[in-house]
Amino acid sequence: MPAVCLIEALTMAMAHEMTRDENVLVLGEDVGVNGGVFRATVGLRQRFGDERVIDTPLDETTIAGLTVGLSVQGMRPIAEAQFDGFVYPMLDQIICHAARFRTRTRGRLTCPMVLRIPWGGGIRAPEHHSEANEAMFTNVPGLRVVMPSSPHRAYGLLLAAIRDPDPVIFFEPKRIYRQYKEEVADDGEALPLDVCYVLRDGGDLTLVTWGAQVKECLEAAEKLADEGVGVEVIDVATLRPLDFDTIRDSVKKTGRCVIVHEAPRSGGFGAEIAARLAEESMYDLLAPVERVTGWDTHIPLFRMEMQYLPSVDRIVAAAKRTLARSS
Amino acid sequence: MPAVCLIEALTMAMAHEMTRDENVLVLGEDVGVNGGVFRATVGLRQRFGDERVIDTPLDETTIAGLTVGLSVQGMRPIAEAQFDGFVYPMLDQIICHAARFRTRTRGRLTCPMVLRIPWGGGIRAPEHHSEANEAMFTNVPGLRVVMPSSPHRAYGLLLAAIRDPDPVIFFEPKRIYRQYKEEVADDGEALPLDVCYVLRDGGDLTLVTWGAQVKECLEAAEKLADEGVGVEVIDVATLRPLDFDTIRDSVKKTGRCVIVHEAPRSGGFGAEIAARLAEESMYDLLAPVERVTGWDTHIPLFRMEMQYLPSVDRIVAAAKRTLARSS
Amino acid sequence: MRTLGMSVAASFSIEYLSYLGADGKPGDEPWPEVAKDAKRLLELYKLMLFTRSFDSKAVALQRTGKLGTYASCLGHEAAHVGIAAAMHVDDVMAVSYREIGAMLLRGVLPREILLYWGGDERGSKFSGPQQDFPICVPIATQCLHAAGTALAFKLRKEPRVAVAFCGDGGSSKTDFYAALNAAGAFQLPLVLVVVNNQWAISVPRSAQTGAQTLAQKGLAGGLDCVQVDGNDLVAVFSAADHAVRRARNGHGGTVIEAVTYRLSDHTTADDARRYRDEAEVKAAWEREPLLRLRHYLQAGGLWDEGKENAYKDACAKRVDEEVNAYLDVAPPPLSDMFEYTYAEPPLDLLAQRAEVLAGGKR
Amino acid sequence: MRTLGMSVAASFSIEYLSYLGADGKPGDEPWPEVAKDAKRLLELYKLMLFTRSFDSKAVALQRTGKLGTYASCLGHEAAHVGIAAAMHVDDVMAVSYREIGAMLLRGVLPREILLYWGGDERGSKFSGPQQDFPICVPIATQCLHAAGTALAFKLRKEPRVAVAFCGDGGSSKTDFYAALNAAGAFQLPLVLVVVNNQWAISVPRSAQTGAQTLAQKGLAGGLDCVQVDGNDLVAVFSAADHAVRRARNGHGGTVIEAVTYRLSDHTTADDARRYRDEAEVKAAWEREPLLRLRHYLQAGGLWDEGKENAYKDACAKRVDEEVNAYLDVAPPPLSDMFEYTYAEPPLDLLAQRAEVLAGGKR
Ligand SMILES: Cc1ncc(C[n+]2csc(CCOP(=O)(O)OP(=O)(O)O)c2C)c(N)n1
Ligand SMILES: Cc1ncc(C[n+]2csc(CCOP(=O)(O)OP(=O)(O)O)c2C)c(N)n1
Ligand SMILES: [Mg+2]
Ligand SMILES: [Mg+2]
Repeated sequence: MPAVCLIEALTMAMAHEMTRDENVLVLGEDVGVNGGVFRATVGLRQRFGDERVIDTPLDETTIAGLTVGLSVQGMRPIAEAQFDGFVYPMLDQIICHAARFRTRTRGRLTCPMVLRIPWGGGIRAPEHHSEANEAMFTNVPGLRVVMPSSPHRAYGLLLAAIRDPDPVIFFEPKRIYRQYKEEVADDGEALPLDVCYVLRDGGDLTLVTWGAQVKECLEAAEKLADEGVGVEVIDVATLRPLDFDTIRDSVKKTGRCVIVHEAPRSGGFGAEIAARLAEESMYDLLAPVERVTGWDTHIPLFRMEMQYLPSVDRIVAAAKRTLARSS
Repeated sequence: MPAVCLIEALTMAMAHEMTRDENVLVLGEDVGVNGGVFRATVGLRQRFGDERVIDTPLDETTIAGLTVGLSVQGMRPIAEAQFDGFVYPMLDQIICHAARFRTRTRGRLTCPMVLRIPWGGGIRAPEHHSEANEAMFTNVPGLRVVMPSSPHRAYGLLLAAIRDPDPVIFFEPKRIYRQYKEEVADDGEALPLDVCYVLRDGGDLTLVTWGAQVKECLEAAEKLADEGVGVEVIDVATLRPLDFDTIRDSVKKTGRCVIVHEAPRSGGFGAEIAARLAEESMYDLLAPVERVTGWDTHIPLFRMEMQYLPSVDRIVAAAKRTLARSS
Repeated sequence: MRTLGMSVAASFSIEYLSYLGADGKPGDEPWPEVAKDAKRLLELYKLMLFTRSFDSKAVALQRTGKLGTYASCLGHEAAHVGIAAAMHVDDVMAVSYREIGAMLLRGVLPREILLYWGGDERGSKFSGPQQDFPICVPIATQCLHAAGTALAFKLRKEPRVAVAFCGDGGSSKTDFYAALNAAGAFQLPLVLVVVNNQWAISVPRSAQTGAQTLAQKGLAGGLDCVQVDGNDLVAVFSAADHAVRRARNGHGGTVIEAVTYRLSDHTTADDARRYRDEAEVKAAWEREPLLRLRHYLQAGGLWDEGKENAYKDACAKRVDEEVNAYLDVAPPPLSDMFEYTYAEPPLDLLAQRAEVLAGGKR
Repeated sequence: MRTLGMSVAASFSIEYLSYLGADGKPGDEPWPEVAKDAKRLLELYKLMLFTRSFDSKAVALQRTGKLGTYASCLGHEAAHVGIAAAMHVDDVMAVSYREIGAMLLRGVLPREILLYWGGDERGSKFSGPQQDFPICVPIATQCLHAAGTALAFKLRKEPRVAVAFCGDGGSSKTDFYAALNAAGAFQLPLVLVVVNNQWAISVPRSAQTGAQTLAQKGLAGGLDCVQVDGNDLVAVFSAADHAVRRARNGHGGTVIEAVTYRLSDHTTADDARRYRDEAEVKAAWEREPLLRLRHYLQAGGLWDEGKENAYKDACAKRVDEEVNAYLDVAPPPLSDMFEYTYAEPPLDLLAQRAEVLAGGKR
C-alpha cells in the first residue's frame, strides 16, 4: 500500500477512474504537460494522452461551459479551477445548468461532473489564491459539495464524486495537500457522499469543522485533553447534503458545540450547522453554540493571513468559554 | 405626497438622486427607452438623457465590469440585473473587485455602486426568472445586502444604497412590486442600512423574514392573532450587515422564533439568523427555532411554484408547532 | 524573417449570401447544389407555414391565460428551419427559446413546446433526438454547451456536429465569445448561428457592437464566417449545409449570421411599440421569409393558392389537436418537485418531500 | 439593394509593425514622427535597464524568502514601457501583474511593488497617478475596469484614455472579449494591449485560439487592430502613441498585440523546464528588447559601454535602496485588517475587531 499525501491520493483516484472508465477526462488550465500548478494531475497526460487530459484556453467560463456540454453528452469530466478565487466565472454554468439539467428535463439529460477547487488560505499565496468560498455553493440545490481532509478520504471521496450521477463541487484544502502521508490502498473503494466523520471521540464538547481546519481542531482537542476535557472532533467532509445525524448524536452526548471554519463568519456554512442545532438539538445543548471562523473581512494578503485564520488558541479559548458557560 | 407602489418608489429614489448628484447614472439591459422590463427606470431616459440612462450590450459580465470601472473613477453607477437568475456572471467582478477595492488599496480606490436585482418567485415567469439567491452575497465581506418590502422602505433604502460609499446589492421583491400603494414623500430622506424593522408587535412569537414573504408573515400573524397569539413580525431589510440586536430583543420578549424565506433552506440566509440565536439567545428560547423556506430544490417552473414558496398555512403551522413545543 | 516597417499579418473578408430575392425571384448566380432540390424546399416551406400557424396560436393562448410568457418566432422561420434542415438526426442542437421551427423539424412535438411555456418541466423531456438540448433561457450559455458537445464528438471521433443558435443580443454575451474561442482552439465541429433579428428586446443591433457584421466575430477565434439573408431559406440552408459538412469533415467551426427581423414583440410580456417604429416593422414585412418562397414554389408549379389554403387548414387543425393535448396534461404530482434534483434524493430532501406529501403542513 | 448571390459584406487586414531589427538596425521605412526623438528613446532605454535590474533582484528576494511569489517581467520591457510611454499622466492604466516597467514609468515606487508582492496591501496604495488601478490577479478582469474608466471619461467629456494590459492567455478570457465588445459598442477611448509572450504558464499561444493573430480579436468589436514586434520599443511606442491619440480624439478603441517572449519562468512558483524547450528560450534571447535598442543608441552616439556600466551600477544601487526601504516596512497594525472593508465598519465587525485587539482570544 503506498503512503501518499492528500494531493497524491487525488492523483491516484483520478488515475484509477480514468483507467476504469474511458469517459472520464480531466480539463483545466495547465493540467496537461505541467501536471497542474499544484501537481494534482501530474503524470496523467503521459498515461492517458492529450485527449483525456486537456489544457483549455484561459477562461473559467469556457471550462465550466465545456464541462457541462461534455457531461450532458455522456462524458465524465473532471474540471479543475486553478485556484478558489477564480471559480466565480464558473458559477453561472454550474448553478443555471449543471445543477439543473436533471430536474429541468425530468431526467432526460443529466450532468455528472466534478469541479475540483484547490481551496483556502495559509500558503503565502498571492491575492485571490486563498479564498474559503464554499458558501457560494451550499445553497444550490442539485449540487453536492465535498471537502476531504485526509489522504484516505481524499481518495475515497474523489472516486465517489467522479462516479456520482450528479455534479459535485470538490474542494481541496490546499494548505494540507502535503501535510502528511498515509497508506492508501488503490483499491477503487469509494466513500459515501453523505457522511460526516468522527475523527476523535470525546464526551465534553464537539468541534465541528471541515477542510484544513481539521488540523487545528485536532490539535486543540489534544491540548484540551491535557486539561482533562474530552473533545469529539467531526470532519463534516460532505457539506451538501449534510449528515446532520452524526453531529446531532455527538452533541446529544457532549451538550456543547463549537463550529470552526476558515470562511468569514456571517453567512458562512457554519451558520447552517448552528441553525440545525437550534432547530433539533436545543434541549441537548448545555451551552450556546460558538463559531470560530475567519473574520468578516476578505482574507488579508499573506503577511497577515495567519491572524485571520482560526488558530488553535482561538479554538481552545472558545471551547473553554463554552465549558465555563455550562458549568 | 404621492401614493406609490414599491417599484414606483424605486423610480422616485433614482430620479431624486440623479437630480441631486450628477455622477449618478443607471445602466443595464433595456433600462433606456424601454424603461426596464419591469418599468423601474421608466421616464428616466427622457429626464436625464441617454448618457445617464445607458442601455448596455447584452452581457452581465460587461455590466458588472463597466460598473466597477465607472465607480472606481468617481461615478455613482446603479446597475440593473434584469432578473435574479442572470446575476451569476456578475459575481466575479462583484466579489473579486467591487467588494475589495477599498481594502485592497487601503482606501485609495473605492467602489460605491448599487446592483439592483429583481428578486424571487411567484409571478408566473419563465425559467431562471424566480430565483431567491441572496445567499450568494451574504458571505461576501465588503458588500451590503439590502431588500426592501414596502414602498417607503424601498425609497429610503435605495437612496441610502446609492449614497453609500461601498457597494450595495439591492434585491427587489418583484412579486410585491405593485402589491399596494403607500404615500411616500419624495423628501430625499434615506433610511439606515443596518436596521431591521419590527412591522408588528407581539409577545408570543417572532416571525423573521425579508422581501416578498413579509406579506405572508403579516397574514399569518393576523390569523394567529385571531386565535389569540401575539406575533411580532420583523423585516430584516438589511441582511448584511445584520441588525441582530433587534431580533435578539424580540426573541428575548417572545421566546419563540420562526424564520421564513423563499430560498432553499440548507445554506440559506435564514441559517445565519438561527445561528445567531443559537449563539446569543439560547437562554431566551422557550422552543427550538424553525425555518419555513423554499424546499431544497430549484424553484419549479410556474405551474408548481406556489407549492414551493412558503405559504401562510405553512407559516401558521410552524408557529403553532413552536408554541406547542414550549407549552 | 519579416522585413521591417509595416506589413500585413492577416487579412479577411466576410461573404454575404442571398439567392432568393424578396420578390421570390432567384438571381443570376447558380444555386448551390444542395438547394436545387425543389421538393425539399417545398417540404421546408410547409414546415415554415406550420410553424407560423403554431406560433400565432401560442400567442393567442397566452392572451387568454392558457400559456405563460411566450417568445414568438414570427419572421424567423427561414433562419430557424434552414439551419435545422442541414443537420443530421444524430447531430446535436442547442437552441435559445425562439427556434420553434427548428425544434419542430427535429421532432419535438408542439404540445411539448406548449407544455414548457405552460410552466411544466415535462415539456423539456421532449420527443426527437434525445441528446438535443432543451430551451435555454440564460442568453448564449447554450453556445458553450454546444462547444462541449462538439468537443465530446471530437474526442470520441464521432462524425457529428453541434449547432447552437443565439441572437444579435446573444452575440455580445461572453459565453458566445467563449464558445467561438474554444471552437477555434480545439477546431471543433461546431456551428454557431447568430439570428440577427435587429433587436434584443428594446436594444437595437447598433447598440450591441461596433462590428460591421456579427459574422466577423468568428474571426476572433479563427473560424469561418458568413453572413446570409436570414429571410432567404435557400441562403440559410446552403450556408448551414456548407458549415455542417465542413465541421463534419474535421475542418472546424463556422459562425453564420442570419440577418432577419423580429416581426413580433420580444415576448408576450413585451410591447415593442414603446421603443421601435411601426414603419420599420412594416418595411420588414416586405422582406419576410414565407411569401418569397411561396412565390418561388408557385412559379415552379409546385404550389398554388388552393394547396396553400388546404395546407393552412391542415395546420390549424393539427395545431388545435396539439393545443388540446397540451391542455389535457394534468399537473404533475407534487412529489415530482423532489424527484429530479438528484438521482438519489438525500435524506434531507426525502424528509421535506414527506412533509409536503403529508399535506404541506410545515 | 444588394445583388443576389455572393458578395463581400466586409473586409479587413491586420498590420504588423516593426522598425528596429533584432540586430539594432533600423529598416528602410521612415520611422513615425513620435519615435524619431532619440533622447526620448534613451530615457526609455534607461528605464528598461532599471526595470531589468529591479526584476532580477525581486526574483532573488523571493529565492531567499524575503518576497512572496513574484512574476518576472524579463523580456517584456519594451512591450510594457513602450505602451506606458505613450500615455498622459492623467490617463488611467490597468495592469495585470507583470507590467513592472509600465508601473515604474507611471511613478509607482519599486518599494511599493515589493510591498505588494511581499503580501502587504499597502503596496497598492501606491505613488503615481492616483486613479491608476492596482495589480490585478484575476486574468483580464482589469480590461473591463479600463472599459468602465473609458466610459466615465467619455460621459464626462474628458480627453483621457484608459489603457489595459493582458496576456496571450488573457486574450481568451471572456472579460477581454467583453471589454472589446463594450469599447466598440460605446466607441470608448480604450486601448487594449495584449502582451503575447507565447505562454500562459504552461499553455502555448497555439492552444489558446485558432486565430492567426491575437490582434484580430478586436475585429469582433469593430476596433482598430494592430500587431507589433513587442521587443521593438520603437514599434510598440509608435503603435501605442497612435492608438492613444486616436482614442483621445474620439475615434474609439484599439487592440495592440505586442509579440514578445517570456524569458523567465511564469512566476517564481513555476518551473518552465517542465513544459518548454530550452532551445526556444535560447532563440528568444536573440530577439530580446534591450540589446537591440542599446546597439541602436550606441550607433547613434548616444550611449556607450562606459555609460552602460555606470548606469547599471546606479540601477543596482537604487534597487538596493528600495529593497532596504521595503524590508524596513513594519507589519501593519492588526486593526488594519478591519479598517478598510467598509467606509464605516458595521457593529459586527467592530465587535470582531475588539476581540482581536483584546488578544485574539476568540
Ligand atoms: C443572461 C441573460 N440576461 C438577460 C436575459 C433577459 N433577456 C431575455 S431575451 C433578451 C434579449 C435577447 O436578444 P437576442 O439575443 O437578440 O435574441 P432575440 O430575443 O432577439 O431572439 C434578454 C435581455 C436573459 N434571458 N439571459
Ligand atoms: C481568472 C484566473 N484564472 C487563472 C489564473 C491563474 N493564472 C495566473 S497567470 C496565468 C496565465 C496567464 O497567462 P497570460 O495571460 O498569457 O499572461 P502572462 O502570465 O504570460 O503574462 C494563470 C492561468 C488567474 N490568475 N486568474
Ligand atoms: Mg435579437
Ligand atoms: Mg502569456
